[in-house]
Amino acid sequence: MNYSAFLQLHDELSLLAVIVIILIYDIFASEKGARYIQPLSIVLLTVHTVLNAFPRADFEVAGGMYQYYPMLTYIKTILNAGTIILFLQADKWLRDDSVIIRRGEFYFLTLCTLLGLYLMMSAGHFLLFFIGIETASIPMATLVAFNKYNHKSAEAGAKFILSTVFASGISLYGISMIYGAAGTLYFDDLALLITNSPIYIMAMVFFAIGLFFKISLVPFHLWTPDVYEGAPTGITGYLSVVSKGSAVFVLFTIFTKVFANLTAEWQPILYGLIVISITLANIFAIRQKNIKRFMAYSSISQAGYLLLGVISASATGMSSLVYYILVYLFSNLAIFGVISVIEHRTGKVNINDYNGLYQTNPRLSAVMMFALFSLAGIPPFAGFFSKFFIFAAATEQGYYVLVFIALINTVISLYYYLLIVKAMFLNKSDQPVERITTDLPARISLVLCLIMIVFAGLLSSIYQQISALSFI
Amino acid sequence: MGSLFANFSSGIVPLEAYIFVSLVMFFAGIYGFLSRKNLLMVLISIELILNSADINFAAFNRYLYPEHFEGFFFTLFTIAISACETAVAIAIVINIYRNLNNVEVDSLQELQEPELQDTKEQ
Amino acid sequence: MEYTLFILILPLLSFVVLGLMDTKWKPRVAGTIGTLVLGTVAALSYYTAWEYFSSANINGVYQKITAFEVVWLKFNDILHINLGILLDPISVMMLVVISTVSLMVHIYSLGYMKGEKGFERYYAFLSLFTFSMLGLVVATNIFQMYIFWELVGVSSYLLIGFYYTKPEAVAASKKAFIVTRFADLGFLIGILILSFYTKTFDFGILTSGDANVFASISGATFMGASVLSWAMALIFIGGAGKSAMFPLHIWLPDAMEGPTPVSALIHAATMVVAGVYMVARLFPVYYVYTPEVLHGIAYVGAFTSLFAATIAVVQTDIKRVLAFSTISQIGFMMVALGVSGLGGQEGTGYMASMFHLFTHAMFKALLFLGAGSIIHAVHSNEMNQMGGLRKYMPVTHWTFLIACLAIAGIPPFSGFFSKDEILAATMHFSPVLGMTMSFIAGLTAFYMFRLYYNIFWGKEHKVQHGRTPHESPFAMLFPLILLATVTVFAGLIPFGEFVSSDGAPYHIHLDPVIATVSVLIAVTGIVLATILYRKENAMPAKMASAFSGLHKAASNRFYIDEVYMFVTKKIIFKRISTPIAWFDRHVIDATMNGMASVTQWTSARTRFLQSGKVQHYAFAILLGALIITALAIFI
Amino acid sequence: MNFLSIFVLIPILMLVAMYFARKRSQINIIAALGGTALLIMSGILTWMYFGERAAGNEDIMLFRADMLWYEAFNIHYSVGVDGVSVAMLLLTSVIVFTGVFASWRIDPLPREFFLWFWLLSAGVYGFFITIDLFSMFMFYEIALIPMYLLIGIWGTGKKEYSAMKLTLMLMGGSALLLVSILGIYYFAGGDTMNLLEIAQRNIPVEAQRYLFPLAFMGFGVLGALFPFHTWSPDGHASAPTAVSMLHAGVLMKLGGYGAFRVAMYLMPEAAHEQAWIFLILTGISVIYGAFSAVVQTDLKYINAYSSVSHCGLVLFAILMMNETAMTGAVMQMLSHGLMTALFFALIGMIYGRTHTRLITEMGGLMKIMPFLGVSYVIAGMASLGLPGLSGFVAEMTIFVGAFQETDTFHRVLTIVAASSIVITAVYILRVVGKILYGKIQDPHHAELNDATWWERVSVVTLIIAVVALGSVPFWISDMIQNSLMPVVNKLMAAI
Repeated sequence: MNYSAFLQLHDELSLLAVIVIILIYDIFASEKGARYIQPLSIVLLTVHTVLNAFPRADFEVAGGMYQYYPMLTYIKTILNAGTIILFLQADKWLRDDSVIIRRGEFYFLTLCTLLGLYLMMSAGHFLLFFIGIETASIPMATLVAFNKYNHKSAEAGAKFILSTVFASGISLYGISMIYGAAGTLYFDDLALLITNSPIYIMAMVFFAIGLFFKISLVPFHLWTPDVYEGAPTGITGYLSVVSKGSAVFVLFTIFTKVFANLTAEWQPILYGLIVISITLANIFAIRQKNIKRFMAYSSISQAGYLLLGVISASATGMSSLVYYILVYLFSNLAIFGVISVIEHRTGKVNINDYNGLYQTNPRLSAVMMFALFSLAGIPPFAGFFSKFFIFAAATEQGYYVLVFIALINTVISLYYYLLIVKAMFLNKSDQPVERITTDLPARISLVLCLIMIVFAGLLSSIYQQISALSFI
Repeated sequence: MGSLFANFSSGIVPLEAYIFVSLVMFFAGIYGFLSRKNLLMVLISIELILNSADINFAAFNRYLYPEHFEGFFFTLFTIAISACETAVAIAIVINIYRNLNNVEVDSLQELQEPELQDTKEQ
Repeated sequence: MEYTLFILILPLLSFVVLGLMDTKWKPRVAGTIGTLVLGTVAALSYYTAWEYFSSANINGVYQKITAFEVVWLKFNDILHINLGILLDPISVMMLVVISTVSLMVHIYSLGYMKGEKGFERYYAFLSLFTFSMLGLVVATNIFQMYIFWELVGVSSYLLIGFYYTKPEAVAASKKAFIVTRFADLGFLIGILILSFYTKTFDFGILTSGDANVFASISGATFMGASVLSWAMALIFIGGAGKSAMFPLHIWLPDAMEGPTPVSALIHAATMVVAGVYMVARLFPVYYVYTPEVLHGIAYVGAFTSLFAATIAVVQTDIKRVLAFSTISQIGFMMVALGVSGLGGQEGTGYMASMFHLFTHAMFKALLFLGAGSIIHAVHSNEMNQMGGLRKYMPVTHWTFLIACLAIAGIPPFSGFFSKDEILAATMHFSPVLGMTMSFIAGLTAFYMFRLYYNIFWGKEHKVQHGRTPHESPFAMLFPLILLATVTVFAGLIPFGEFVSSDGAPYHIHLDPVIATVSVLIAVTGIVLATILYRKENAMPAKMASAFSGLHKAASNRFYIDEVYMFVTKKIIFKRISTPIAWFDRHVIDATMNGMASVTQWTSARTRFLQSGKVQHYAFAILLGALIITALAIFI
Repeated sequence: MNFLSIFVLIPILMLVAMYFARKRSQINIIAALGGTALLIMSGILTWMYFGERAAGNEDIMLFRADMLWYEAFNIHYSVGVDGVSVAMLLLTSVIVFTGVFASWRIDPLPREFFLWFWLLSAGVYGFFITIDLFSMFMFYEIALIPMYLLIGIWGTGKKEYSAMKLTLMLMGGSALLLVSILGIYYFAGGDTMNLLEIAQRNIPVEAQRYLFPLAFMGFGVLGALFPFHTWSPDGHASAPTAVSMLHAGVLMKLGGYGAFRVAMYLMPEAAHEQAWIFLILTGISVIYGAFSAVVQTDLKYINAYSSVSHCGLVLFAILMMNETAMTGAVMQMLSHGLMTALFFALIGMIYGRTHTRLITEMGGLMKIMPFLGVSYVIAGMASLGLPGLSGFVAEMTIFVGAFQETDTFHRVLTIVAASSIVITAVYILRVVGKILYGKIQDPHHAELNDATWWERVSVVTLIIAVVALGSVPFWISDMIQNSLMPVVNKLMAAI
C-alpha cells in the first residue's frame, strides 16, 4: 500500500495542521500570548481556506474509502467560509470572563467538527462516513454545552448528545444491515449491489435517520429548537448552516450514489419529509417568542427547501443545492451575527426586544432585514436566486405539486420573517436596544455576509462555477 | 425456528442467534432510553443500542463475509467512538449535576416551547 | 365649409381659457369674453345656415355635407370613432337654435348672474355646454353623438349644481346625472349592438337606406324581438333619458335648482331635445326597420305629455310648472316623430317635430328667461309669493304673455303653427292619439295661463325682502324682447321648405278643420284659466278638494320620485350594495384572514408536539423511522 | 449598455444618491431630478419608438438587448419594448414623477422612504422592459416587497395589518406565478426563458391547462381579481399617498400586463378553454367592486373598490381576446393608472389637511380648497368615463371590443360590465357631493389652505396626462394596437 497517497488529502491534512497548531499553541502559550490565539485561528483558517479553494482532479485514496471530486472543494470552501465567519462573530464573546480561559478549546473543537464534516463528505465507505459524522457530532455536543455555568447550555448539550447518539445508534444499526445484506460498505460496490428489497429499504431508512437528524427534518427535528435556544449563539449559527449544509450534501451524494437503485423508494420518502418539514416548521415558527428558537424553526423549514435539491437527484439539483447552501449559510450567519451582537451586549434574545431596533441601530437592523429577505427569497437578494434554482431543479423532475406546496409555504415563512422586520422597523419600544458599536471582527463578518447576500445572486459567476462541476 | 434449535443442538451457534441477541439488545436499549429516568441509565441504554449494531457487524463478518475484515474494523471503530461519546456525555451529565444537583431526565425541561399568550390578528 | 369647425372650437377655447383663469380675471371680463365668443359662434351659425340652405339643395334634395372629419379613435379596421361636422337641414337648424338661445342666455346672464360668486365659472360652464351641444348636433356618427351626449350631461350636472353649497342643488345635479347616465347605458348598449351588426357608426351610412347595411342584423332575434328592434329601443332609452320621457323624467323638475338662465338654455331649449334630435337623426332606421319601436316612441311621448301636463296644472313653483310643461312639449315632439312617415306629406310629423322643437326652443327659453326675470325681482320661485307683477315689470309681462300665447297655440304665434302640424300628423296616424294630444294642448293652454295669471294678476305680494319688485336691467330685457320677436314671427317660416323627412322641400298646408279645433281648445283652456285665476277666488280650492286624490297625487308628481327613492335607497343601497360590502369584508376578506387565523390556530394548538422531553424526541425519531420504513416497504 | 436599461439604472442611481443624501432639501431635489429624468427618458423612448416604427421596423420588440446571465437555466437579462411596454413606461414615469412631488414632505425618515420608493420603481421599470421570464419575475418581486415597509412605516390606520396582508397575498400570487413560470420553461423545451422564443414553441395543451390558471391567477392577485382583491381596500387605505399612487397606478398594472404578456401570449389554447371562468370572475370584480364602493365612507376605500372594479375591467377585456378589447385593456390600464394616482394624490392631500378620510366628516371643501376640489371633480369625471378624459376612451374601446364576441355569454357579461359605468357615476357623485359641495362640516376646515406648489405640480401633471390620453387617444391606441397583433394572432390561431 502506498501511504504517500494520503498526502493527496490536502484539505484534511491542512486542517489537521491548523488544529494541531492551535492545540499546541493553546497548551504552550503564555498568559500574555494566549490572547493571540483568536487572530491566529482566524488567520490560519483563512490561509487554509484560500490554499484549498481550488478544485483538483478526481482521485481516490485507500481503495475508494476516501473519494475526491472537485465539487467537494467548493462545498468545503463554503463550510470554511462559514467557520471563519463564526470565528469572527464569536471573537467578542470569547473574550468574556466566563469563557476566556477555554477559548482555545473553542477553536480546537470547532475545527475538529469541521474536520469530521470533511471526512463525512469525502467518505467513500460507510466507516469513514460514520467516523466523520461522529467526529463532527461529539465535539459539537461539547460546544453546545460550552457555557459551563449556563444551565440552559448544559441542558442543550445533554439533549443534543443524547438524541444525536440515539440517532446514530439507529443509523449504525442500519449500516450493519447494509453490511449484512451486501457484504461490503464501499459506496461504489454498494451502488451495484443494492436492490429493491425490503432489507435494503429498511437499512437505507435506518441509516438515513442519522442524516435526517442532523438536517433536522420533521419528525427528527425535535431537538433543534431546544438546542438552538440553549447553545451559545455562534454555535447555533454553526449548527444551523455548516453542520446542516454538509449533512444535506452528504445525503445527496449518498442517496444518488449508493442508493441510486432505490431512487423510486427514497424520493417519495423525501417528498413526504419535505412537505411536513416545511409546513410544520413554518407553523411552529409563527408562535415563537425567542429569536434563536425562531431561527431553529426557520432552519428546519429551510432544510425542507434544501431537500428539494436532493429529491431532484440531478446535476441541476446538485448545483442548486450547493448554491442554496452557500446562500443560506451567509444569510443565516448574518442573522446569527446580529443576534449574537445584540445578545452579547444586552442579553436580549426575544423578538419583542427587537422592537424599535432601527431607531437605535439602523445598520444592524438593515443587515438583519436583508438577511431575512434573503432567507424568504426576496429579490434582489441571493436567497431569491437560490430558491428559484432549487425550485427549478425540482420542477425539472416534475415535482410541480411539491414546489407549489413549498411556494405556498414561502408565503408563511415570509410572514414570520416579516414579523421580525416589523419588530425592528415598525414597532415602537419604550426600552429599545441601546446603540451598539459593533466590534471589528463581527463587523467584518457582517459585511462579508452582506456582500454575499447582495452579490451572490446578481453575479452569476458563482453559480456558473458550481454548475460546471455538478454531476450525478 | 426449527433450524435454529437444530443448529444449537449441533453445537454451532447459528447467525440467527446473534441477530436475535442483537435485536433484543437494540430494542432493550431503545426501551431503556425511552423509559429510564436517570441520565446514566439512559446513557447505558445508548451503549446497548450501539453494541447491538457492533454484534451485527461482527456476526455478519464472521458468518457471511469472512474473507474481509470490514465488519470487525467497523466494530473496533464503533467501540472507540462510543467510548468518546460516553465520555463527553458523562462530562455533560456531570455539568448538569453541578447545575441542578440531580441527573433526572425529567429535569431537563427548561428548554421547551414557550407558553402561549395572546395570538395577534394575522 | 371648414369654417364651421370654428363653431366648435371657439366655445371650447372659451371654456378652457375661462376655466383656467377662473377668478384671476374680473367677472366682467369673463362675461364679456364668453358673450363675444358666443356672438361670433352665432354669427357663424347663421352664416352656415344661409350658405347651407342656399347652396346644398341639389336635385331638389338637401344634401348631407360632411364639412370636416377626422378619425379620433380606431377600434379596429372596421369600427372607428370619427369626429366631424355633418351639415344637413336639422343639424343646421339646431346650430341656429342653440347658438341663438345660448347667445341670449349669455347676454341675459350678464345681468342675472351679476355679483354671483363663481361668475367666471358660470361662463366657463356655459361655454362648455354650448360646445358640447353644438358638437352633439353636428355629429357625423352615432359615437360622436354619444361622446357629446355625455359631455352635455356633465355640463348640465355642473350647471345644475352651480350653487354647490345648496344641498338641494347638489342632490338635483346628482340625480340628473345618474338618471341620464342610466339611460345612456341603454344608448351605449344600443350603439354596441347596432354598430356590431352594421359595422359602422356613421349616420350617413346608417340612414342611407342601403339594405346591405342591415343585412346581417335582419335575421337575428333576441327574446322574441329582432335584435335591431332591441338596439333601436335601447338607443331610444338614451334619448328618453335626456329628453325626460316617462319614467326617466324625474330629474328634470329637480334640475330647476340650477340658475334660471341655465334652465332656459339646457333644460328647456337645447339639451332636453337631444333625444328628439337623435330620434330624428336615426329616423329612417326607425321608420324602415323598426316601425314598432317608432310607434312605441309615439305612445311613450303621448303618455309623458299627458302625464307631465297633468302635473303641471297643480305645481306651485313657477320653474317646475315650466319644467313639466317642457316635458309635455317634448312629448309632443316625440309623438310627432313617432307618427311620422317618410317623405313628402307622409313626413309631416317629422317636419312638425323639428318645427316644434325650433319654436319651442324659442318660446320656452323666453318663458324661462321671463321667469328668471321674475325670480330676480321677487327672489322666490313660489307662485303664492307673486301676483300683480304686471305693473312693475311691463316688459317681462308682455314677453311672457307672448310666450304663453305661443305655447297655448294661439295664432299667429309660432307655437300654433308647429303644434297644429303635430296634431294634424297625429290625427292622420290615429284619431284617438290625435284627440288625446288635442286635449293635452288644451291642458297646456290652461296651466300656462294659470301660471300667467298667478304671476301677473291677482293679489299683490309687494314686499319681498324689503324691496319693491322692479323691472330687470337691460341685459336681461334685451334677450326677452328679441326672443319674443322671434316667437311672434317664427311661425311664419315656411319650415317645410327647409326641413323634411327626406330632405326634399315641401309645402306645409294647414288643415283648416284641425286648426280651428285646436284654436278652440286652446281658447277654452285660456278661458277656464282666466275664470279660475285672474282674480283670487275660491274656485281653485274647491276644484282641488273635489279631485283631492288626483290633486294630491299630481302635486306629488304621482309619487314617481318616491318609487325611485325606494329603488335606489332601499333596494340598491340597502339590499345590494350594503350586503355586497358586508360580504366582501365578512366573507371574502374573512376567508383570506381565516387562512391566516387557521395557521395561527394550528400553531397555537400544536405546542404539545414539542414537549421539551428528550425521551419524547427519541421516541419521535424511532416512530418516524418505523413509519417511514413501513411506508417505504409496503407501499 | 442598452438604452432601456437606463430605466432601471436611474432608480438604482437614485438609491445610491439617497444613501448619501442628508438634508431633506437634498433628498427632495435628488428625487425630483430622478423623477424628471425618468419622465424625459420615457418621452424620448416614445419618440424613438415611433421613429423606429415609422422607419419600418417590424420587429415585435424594439431596442432589444440580450446578456447571458445564468447559463444553466438559460436566463438572460433581456430587454425590449413594444408599444404596450412603452405605454406602461410612460405611465410609470408620470406616476413616479408625480409621486415624488406628492411625498415632498413625507415624514418621518424621508431618506428611507425614498430608498424604498426607488427600489419599488426599479422593480416596476424592470418588469416592463424585460422579456425574459426570470428577470420579469424577479423585477415583479422586487416591486412587491418594498410595499411592506412603505405601508408599514409611513402608512396610517391599521397599517401593520394591511401591509402584512397585502404582502402576503401578493406573495401568494407570485407563488402561483413561479410554478407557472417554471412549468412554462420546462414544457417549452427547457432551453429558453425568452418570452418571444417561447411564444414560437407550443406548450402542450395538457400542461397549459394547469399552467394557465396559475399564471393568470398569479397575476390576477395583483390585478385585484375577485376573490383575491381583498388586499386592495386595506392596503390602499393604509398606504401613504405616493405609495397608493404607485401601487394603484402602476403596480396593479403589472397584473394586467403580466396576464396578457405571459398567460395569454404563451398559453393561448388554455386561455380559450378557460377564459369563461375568469371572465365570470372579472365580471364579478367589475360589478362587485362598484357596488361595494357605493356604501363605503372612507375615501380611500371607495377608491380602492373602484380600482377593483376598473382593474377588473382590464382583465375582463384581456380575456375577450380580440384586438379591440385588448387595446382597450391597455388603455384602461393607462387610464386607471393615471386617474387613480390622481385620486390618491388628492385624497392624500385632503387627508393631510383635514386628518380625516370619512366622507361623513367633510363637506364644502370646494370653497376652502378650490384647486383640490376642482381636481377631484376632474378625477371623478375621468373615473366615471367622461369623454375627453381618459376613462371614456378606455372603457368604450373595451366595450366595443367585448361586443365583438357574438355568443350570449360574452354579450351578457359585456352588458353587465358596461352597467358598471352607472354605478361608478353613483359613487363618484356621492363623494363629490358629500365632501366638496354642500356646507362646511367642520369649522376647523375653514382655515385650511389650498394646495402647495409641489402638490400642484403633481396634480397638474396627472390632469394633463388624463386629458391628453382622453382627448387625443389615437396615437397611443395605434401604438398599442399594432403591438398587440402578435398576441392576438397567436390567440386567433389557437382556436
